[in-house]
Amino acid sequence: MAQIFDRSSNALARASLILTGLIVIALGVTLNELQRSPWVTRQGQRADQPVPFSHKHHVEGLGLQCQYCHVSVEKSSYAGIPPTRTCMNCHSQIWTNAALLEPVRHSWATGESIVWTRVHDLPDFVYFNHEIHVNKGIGCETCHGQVNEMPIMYEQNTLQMEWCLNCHRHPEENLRPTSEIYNMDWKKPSDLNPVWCTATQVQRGVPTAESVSCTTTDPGKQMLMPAALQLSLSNAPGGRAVFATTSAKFTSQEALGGFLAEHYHIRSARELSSCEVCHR
Amino acid sequence: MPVREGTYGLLAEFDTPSQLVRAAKGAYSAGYRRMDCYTPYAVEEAAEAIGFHRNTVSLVTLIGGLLGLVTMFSLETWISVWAFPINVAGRPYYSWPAFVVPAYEWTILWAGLSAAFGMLALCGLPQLYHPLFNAPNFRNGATSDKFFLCLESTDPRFDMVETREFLDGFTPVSVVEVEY
Amino acid sequence: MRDSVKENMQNTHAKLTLAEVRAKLAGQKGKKYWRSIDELAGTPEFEAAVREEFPEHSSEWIDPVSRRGFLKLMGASMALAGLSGCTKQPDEPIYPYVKAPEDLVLGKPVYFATAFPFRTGAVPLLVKSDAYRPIKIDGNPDHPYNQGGSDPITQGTLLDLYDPDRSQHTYYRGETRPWVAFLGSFRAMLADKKASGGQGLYFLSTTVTSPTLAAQWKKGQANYPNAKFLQYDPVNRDSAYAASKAAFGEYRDAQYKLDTADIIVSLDADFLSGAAHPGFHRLAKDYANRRRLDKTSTGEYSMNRLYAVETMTTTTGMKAEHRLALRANDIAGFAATLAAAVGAGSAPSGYTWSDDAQKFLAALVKDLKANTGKCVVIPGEQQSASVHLAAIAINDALGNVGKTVVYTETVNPMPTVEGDEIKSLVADMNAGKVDWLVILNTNPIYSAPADLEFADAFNKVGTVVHLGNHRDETGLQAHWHINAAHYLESWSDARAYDGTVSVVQPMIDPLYGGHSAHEILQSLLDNPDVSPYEAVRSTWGTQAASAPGGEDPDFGWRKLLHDGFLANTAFTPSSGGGKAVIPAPLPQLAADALEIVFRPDPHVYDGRYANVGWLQEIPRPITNLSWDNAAIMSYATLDKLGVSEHDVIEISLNGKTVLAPALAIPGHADGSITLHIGQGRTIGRVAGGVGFNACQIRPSGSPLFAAGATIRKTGQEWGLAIPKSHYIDHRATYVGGDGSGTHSLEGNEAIDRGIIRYATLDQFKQDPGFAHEGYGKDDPAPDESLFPAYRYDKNAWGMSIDLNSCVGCNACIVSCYAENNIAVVGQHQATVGRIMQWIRIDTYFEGDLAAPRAHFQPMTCHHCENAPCEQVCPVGATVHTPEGLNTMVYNRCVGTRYCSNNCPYKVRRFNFLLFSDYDTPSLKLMRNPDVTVRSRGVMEKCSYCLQRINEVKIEADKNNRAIRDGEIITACQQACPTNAIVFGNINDATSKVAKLKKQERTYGVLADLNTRPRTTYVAEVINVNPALTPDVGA
Amino acid sequence: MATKDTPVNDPMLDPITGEFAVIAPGHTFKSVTEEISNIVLTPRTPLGWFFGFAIAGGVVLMLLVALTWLFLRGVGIWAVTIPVAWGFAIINFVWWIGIGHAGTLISAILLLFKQGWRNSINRFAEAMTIFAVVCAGLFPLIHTGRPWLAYWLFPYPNTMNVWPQFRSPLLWDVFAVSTYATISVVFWYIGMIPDLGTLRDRAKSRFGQFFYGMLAVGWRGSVRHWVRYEMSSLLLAGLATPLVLSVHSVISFDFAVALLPGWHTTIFPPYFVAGAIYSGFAMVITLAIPIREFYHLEDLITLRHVDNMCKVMLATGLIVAYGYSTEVFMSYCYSASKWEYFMMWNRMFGPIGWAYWVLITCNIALPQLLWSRKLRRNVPFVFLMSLIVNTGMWFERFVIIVISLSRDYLPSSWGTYRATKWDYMTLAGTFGLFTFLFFLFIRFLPMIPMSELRLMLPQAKIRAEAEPLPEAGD
Repeated sequence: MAQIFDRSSNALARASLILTGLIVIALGVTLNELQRSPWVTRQGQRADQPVPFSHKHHVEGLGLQCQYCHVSVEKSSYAGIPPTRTCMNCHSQIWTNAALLEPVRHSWATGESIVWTRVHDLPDFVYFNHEIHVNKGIGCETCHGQVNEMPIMYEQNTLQMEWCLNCHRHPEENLRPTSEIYNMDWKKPSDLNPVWCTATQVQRGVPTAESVSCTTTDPGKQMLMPAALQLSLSNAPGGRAVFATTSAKFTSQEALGGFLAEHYHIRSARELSSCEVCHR
Repeated sequence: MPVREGTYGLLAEFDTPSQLVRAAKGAYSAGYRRMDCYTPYAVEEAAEAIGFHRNTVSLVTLIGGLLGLVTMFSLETWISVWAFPINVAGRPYYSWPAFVVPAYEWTILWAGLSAAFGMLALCGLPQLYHPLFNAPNFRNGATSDKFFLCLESTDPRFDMVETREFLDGFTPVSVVEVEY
Repeated sequence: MRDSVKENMQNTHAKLTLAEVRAKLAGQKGKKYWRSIDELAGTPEFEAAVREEFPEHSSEWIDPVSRRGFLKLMGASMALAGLSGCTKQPDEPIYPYVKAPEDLVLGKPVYFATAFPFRTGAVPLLVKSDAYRPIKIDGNPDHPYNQGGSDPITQGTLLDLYDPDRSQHTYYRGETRPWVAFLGSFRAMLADKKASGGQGLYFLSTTVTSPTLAAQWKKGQANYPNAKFLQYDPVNRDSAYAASKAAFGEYRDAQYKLDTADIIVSLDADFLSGAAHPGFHRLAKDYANRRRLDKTSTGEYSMNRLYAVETMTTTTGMKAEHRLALRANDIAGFAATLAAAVGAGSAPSGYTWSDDAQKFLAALVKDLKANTGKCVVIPGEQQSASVHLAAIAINDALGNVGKTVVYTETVNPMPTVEGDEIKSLVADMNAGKVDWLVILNTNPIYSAPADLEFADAFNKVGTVVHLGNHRDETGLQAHWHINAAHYLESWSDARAYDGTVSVVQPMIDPLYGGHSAHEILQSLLDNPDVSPYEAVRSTWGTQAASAPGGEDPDFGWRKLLHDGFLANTAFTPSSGGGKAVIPAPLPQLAADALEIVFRPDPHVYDGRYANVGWLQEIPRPITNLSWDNAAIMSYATLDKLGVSEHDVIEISLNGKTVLAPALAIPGHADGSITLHIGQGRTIGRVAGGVGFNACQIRPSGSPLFAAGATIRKTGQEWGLAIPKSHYIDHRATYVGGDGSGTHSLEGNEAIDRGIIRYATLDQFKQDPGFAHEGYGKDDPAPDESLFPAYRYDKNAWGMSIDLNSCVGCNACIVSCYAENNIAVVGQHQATVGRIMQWIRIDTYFEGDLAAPRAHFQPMTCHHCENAPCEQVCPVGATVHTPEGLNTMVYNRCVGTRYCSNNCPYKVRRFNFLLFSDYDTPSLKLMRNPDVTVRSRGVMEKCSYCLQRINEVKIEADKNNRAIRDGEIITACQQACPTNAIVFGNINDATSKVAKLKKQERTYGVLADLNTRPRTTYVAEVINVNPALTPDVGA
Repeated sequence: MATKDTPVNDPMLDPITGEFAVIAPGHTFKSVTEEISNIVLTPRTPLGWFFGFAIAGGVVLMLLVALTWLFLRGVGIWAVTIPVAWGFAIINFVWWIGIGHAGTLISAILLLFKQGWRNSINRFAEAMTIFAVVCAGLFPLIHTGRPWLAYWLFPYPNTMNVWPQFRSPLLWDVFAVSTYATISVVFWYIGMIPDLGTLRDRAKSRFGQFFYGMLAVGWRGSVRHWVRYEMSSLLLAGLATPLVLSVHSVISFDFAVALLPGWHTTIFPPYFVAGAIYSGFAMVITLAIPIREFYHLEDLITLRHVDNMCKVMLATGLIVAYGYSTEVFMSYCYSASKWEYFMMWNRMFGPIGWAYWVLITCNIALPQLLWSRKLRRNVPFVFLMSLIVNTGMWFERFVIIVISLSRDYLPSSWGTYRATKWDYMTLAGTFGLFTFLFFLFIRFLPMIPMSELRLMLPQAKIRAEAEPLPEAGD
């Protein structure tokens, strides 16, 4: 009776056992990475658009306001994609013959939509609402990244549920004064970049933006009151409101976020991470 | 393992377990230590005869079981209390009575896997190649109806001639030399 | 997928094989061919033939679900490979506007006021529009008539708008033609006939509701004096009009004022079940307002009492404190007897009344006499003119006129007795007098009484033009078919029950470029190109402009469009009037005679909404029948005829026959069979092949009810879809009855289990806490648990449903379908029990089923604080929110259905197959964008209209304020004509819902299971006449 | 004790106890080894095997058709509906899992109790367990609405940050059944290693040697290995015992934890376990009797085994009967709950009440015949009885699941249940799958553990003095 297996088979058998284990682990790790990879999330991918529209050029170069195009961002769940007319407001005057803009002119002439490819595409069962985020101190840049630095639009963040939850569980980490919502270059406060905020007395029924005013220049050194605060002073019915005369200085996001969360009446993390907030 | 040359040991074949046990006892008392018996079913007496008592399978199983218990219970608690606490049916986040069941199952799962794979590992299996299989008669009977005693050459008392004579004293069916 | 029962039924139609189909079509060439294949394709015979050729679940292969199935299998197998979490979404395109409308904010709905011009009177509406697509219809809360209430049909007209089967073109002999081609031909004909004054030109219209249309015709007739304009609908107000003409010498409408009526008597008037009864919204609201147990200034409960005498069991009869089931034929006799008893006219001879009827009559007379001026008698729309005359006389005798009833000019501008008009039309057609017949929005081939043989007469007309929403039975036969614009697409006007003028304004451009009757009639005028908008504006513009307002000359008109109605245009009651002489009623029917009663279907009405899936599928009140219609009768009649439920019987009446499945319902009058008109359509993906056409045996002489029917069993069975429990248990003694007669096991169990709790007014006065006394009726205390109760500190949403107010009309259900994108599952699936409704109205029949008392209980997800469903979901797809909502996260659901098993209320619905239609383009437009469309394999249920809560919450959060009470209105609450449903924050002690929940009558269904439901019910209290039934109540 | 109807001179009978022998006398190590291993190693497959295998394969194809249609269309092709949202799938699941329990019981609990007679039947009883668990495990997967997402029931890190919900008995099921399947396979395989060594050493073909050699992982029968092996087996048996008790308890929690009348009861765990063993033993008999006849294994699976298994069935059947009577007592006499009262009334006399009486007849009434020793040793009768008990146990789950669901708390939502052809095809298909796997098993793996049978032979006894036994070794 001879050996069935060669001498080497012992080593082979053990090695393959170990290898199997490693492969299983590697597969798990790969899948785990894959589900968060840009291949799945399209993070950073530049979609093929009919017109190579540059946010960098229009925002940074020309200084257009976000709301010039995305008109309903403050008043609707949907920020709005500009109609062709918005493009033509300028491009009937300038770059009227640019080849790149042919789709825009075609749309204007025929009345057919310019068919863009959605860059920030949430699943249909997710109900994201721009209006409440913008009104409660989440800046455009927090989610969309520094759009003013994007020649072609791409998705800065994964937009996956874990990413959403991350902020919904710790909203204070990303809150900023509502006056800075459209500021693409907003930096979280630090010792070098402090933020001063003044809160009016807690008033119910006053829009969030009017109950707190913030500035990045030291109000002590400045005679003028911040514009927003003046606004709320003059708007206060019957002079009922009494204001704090001193403003608080914030040198960390933690402190500012906590202050804003309190004054903007940000709901608790438990409320914000409840399923019905996004799914209906 | 390094490939070795030469003789692995001497293999005595017996027809009955009783003969094997007698031979094994004899060899043990003669001072042989590096030896083993090969039987087609579990002959506990033979193991005792060659002085094998220590058995760590139970310990491995216990450790495995406890690990399973702790792993699952802490996973459940972490998930329900910290990772994503949700009000489910008005029950507390830390619903420990419910957590008992999966934790219990994992205790058994991990303990069982430890018992099985621990046993194999302690036995050094898989070992598809073994010198004993070189013996011409080993595979004819070791797993069906014959009983073998192998005195290994690495034993300090081992001597090809003396040991063969020693084994012949137990009236085996045969004594063969096993090569690596 | 239809079961063998269905196939059996199909076999009762003449069988066809595909070979025969080919043979039928062979030899027909050209234009005839199209018509035949079209005709054939929708018929049950054709379906049966297809099934014959592909016997094994043929429909499974044909229906669109399966075609997608293979793609789905590919998806599923990829998913099973373990990567579905990682599969990528496809690229999604964005189509922005080229020029955005200025007032449009995408993502924010806009609301427009309009009105639904239904033939019983306009229903004022407020339509929710998303990006200019109407997506939800509700009553106009500012309108004095309905104050926000609506009804199933009104709600269902939304789906009617987006019905994919709507006619999309103008056809001439089956070929599409441009509209102008028709207009050219029509105007050429008009020019021809100008000389003869329109001799031979006939219009047959549905009942005209538009004053503008009437005005257009009036002017048109001046141009064409010999042209005729006739109206016909199978369900009409002939009796009421005939009676008012007899009594007042002119057509009058009666308006009932139930807010001041203590005693209400319904003589077969089903004024609580839907818009089929004129003034339903107002009557139901006024009726319910007097049942909230409010106290009068003297400290008495100001509760009304309802008596009903009826044939077919209706919600009105079931809400009545006292009800008498009589054959339709005998109700006139009863009315005359009643009239005699209160001193109006003399009692008819030859009538003998049962003991029960005599007792009922005596008590009723006594009650009426004690409440003169505070009572009212309402005659049924589908009762004879003699009943209407009796009602006029009784109300007159009891001094009710001017108090609880007033007579006004008619709501519809061209009142007429339609039954006579169709007869005269057919006579003219047969006589060859009709040259051009223009049919406006009616479907006489389907709906004309059988003995008129309308289809034969039809062939004798030179040219037939059909204007219709669908290319229906008539549209297919007509030479010209013009696709009509839906009322949500066109300009028109109408008057509500109280006479208030509403303008119907378009919510959306006609989807298929449809046209309205206004455009056709305008051709008769001197200025034929005036648009409907201008026509309507010319009717009301002057009156509107007189409204006080800014200097802007358009202000009044704009205000009219904004408000949806013209204020102060309600009718003023006409004073005086004639004297009603009650004619001798028909002789009482012999005991063994069998009577057939024709009634409109409670949901699809006369068939015009038969292709509205929602209305077909939602179980009708009382019968619980979904899809189909049936020969409805009492248990005694069923036994007497020797048939069982679901048996197909052949009903013969005056030589005409129809096949109908038998169905018994509690409380139906013996010796009488009710057939609902409106089913048995041959066209439409929804309506086609559903039920039978009762008009096939409807006699033109007595279209309301007719005696002398004979019944033959066919031996076939038809699986009627009755999604709700319908076991009728004869073990009466065991289940708690008194051992006599037939009892409903469900009804007895519901009372026994404390699911229904009620008391009489007297019992309530003695024991206001009756709802909490007895076994299992005391709710566990919040902390009666091993675990600490979860605390809800902020908002806590809850609902209270007043069972006293609920009339079981189903408006809430249709509203919920529209709001929440609920799928229609079809007849077979409904039969199996997979209907998807999130809110249902449970109906329990208590007592002897020959004369039961019914209890309606709207049932939705109770949002239990200790929700049994949540605990058992393995993936956490249904969980609680911090505000106490039991949310269902569809995209997390894997579909174990365990939650449904563990739901004691069984309010969860599962997508067993792919029920949602993802393909039909028009239905996509209709969907509520704020609610996920659920796919196959996912559980769903009532969410308390979470999308509405979130919308309000975001608005409130933006403004840093608390949510106001009444700011969140659920869809069911919004539709409810009687305000039975109240939703709000139960943590806010001042909210309406919190106050209701504090009432002693409030109880939670199955609350003793410690589910802690957020939905509670206000127990019913009925105001019985002690002389009649002294021993009812909890 | 010898009775009149058992001939005293039967060599299978122990002259002292009157019991049947576990192994017929005259067997040696070699004969046992040969008889069992030759079934596997023979190059000539019996024609009957092919016949049976082909039939089973055909039924598996039918199952595949049913499953394909199911995945295409959804669970709506079954009769499940609201309110009866669980139907055949869960009934079959519970039934199959229950069947599996006897295998584990035989191999584990009887091992702990040192019941030597178990050795002849434990291998294929364990195989039966595994195949039953395979059939059972199929159902929870396919009964979900979206089976492609069934992996969500496992806690794994994901981009949704969402985890399973551990309060749900269904999740407990996931862990119980997956553990049960794993441990059963491991136990089965570990138990088979020495026999695989035998097959390796006796196989003539190169492929056979290689195939069994790989599976035997180099087993060479070292007594050191044997000691560890025995300890490992004992530990696995010790673990499998609480496992098998817990698995059906956990499955019973699916019902017991719910608040449905007829489900919500504390008696379920013990009675489910007893019922599982009951049906499992019935299935072992259903399998053992044909195999014994076909392969002429009467020497190794003797009437003693049949008799003992009948006794176990009788005992567990009585426990089950006790369970049923307790349910009746609790609901009718003790609960004072209208729900319970109605549930039991409806179970017995409701529209589907016939199913309850089928269950009572099959599970309680007829098995009482097993009190007769004569009938216990009547092989065709016992075979028939095993089929009856399995039918009864299937109906037990039908009664619990379907009847309870069909009429629960709210009378308005009562419904009924009418199985579709797809339901029947899936049920029948799993019979095919089970048989298919079993045919493969008996052809390619040793169905009776040789190493354990050897231990039971008289020759295995160690004698103080080595004196050659007369028959030994030939």
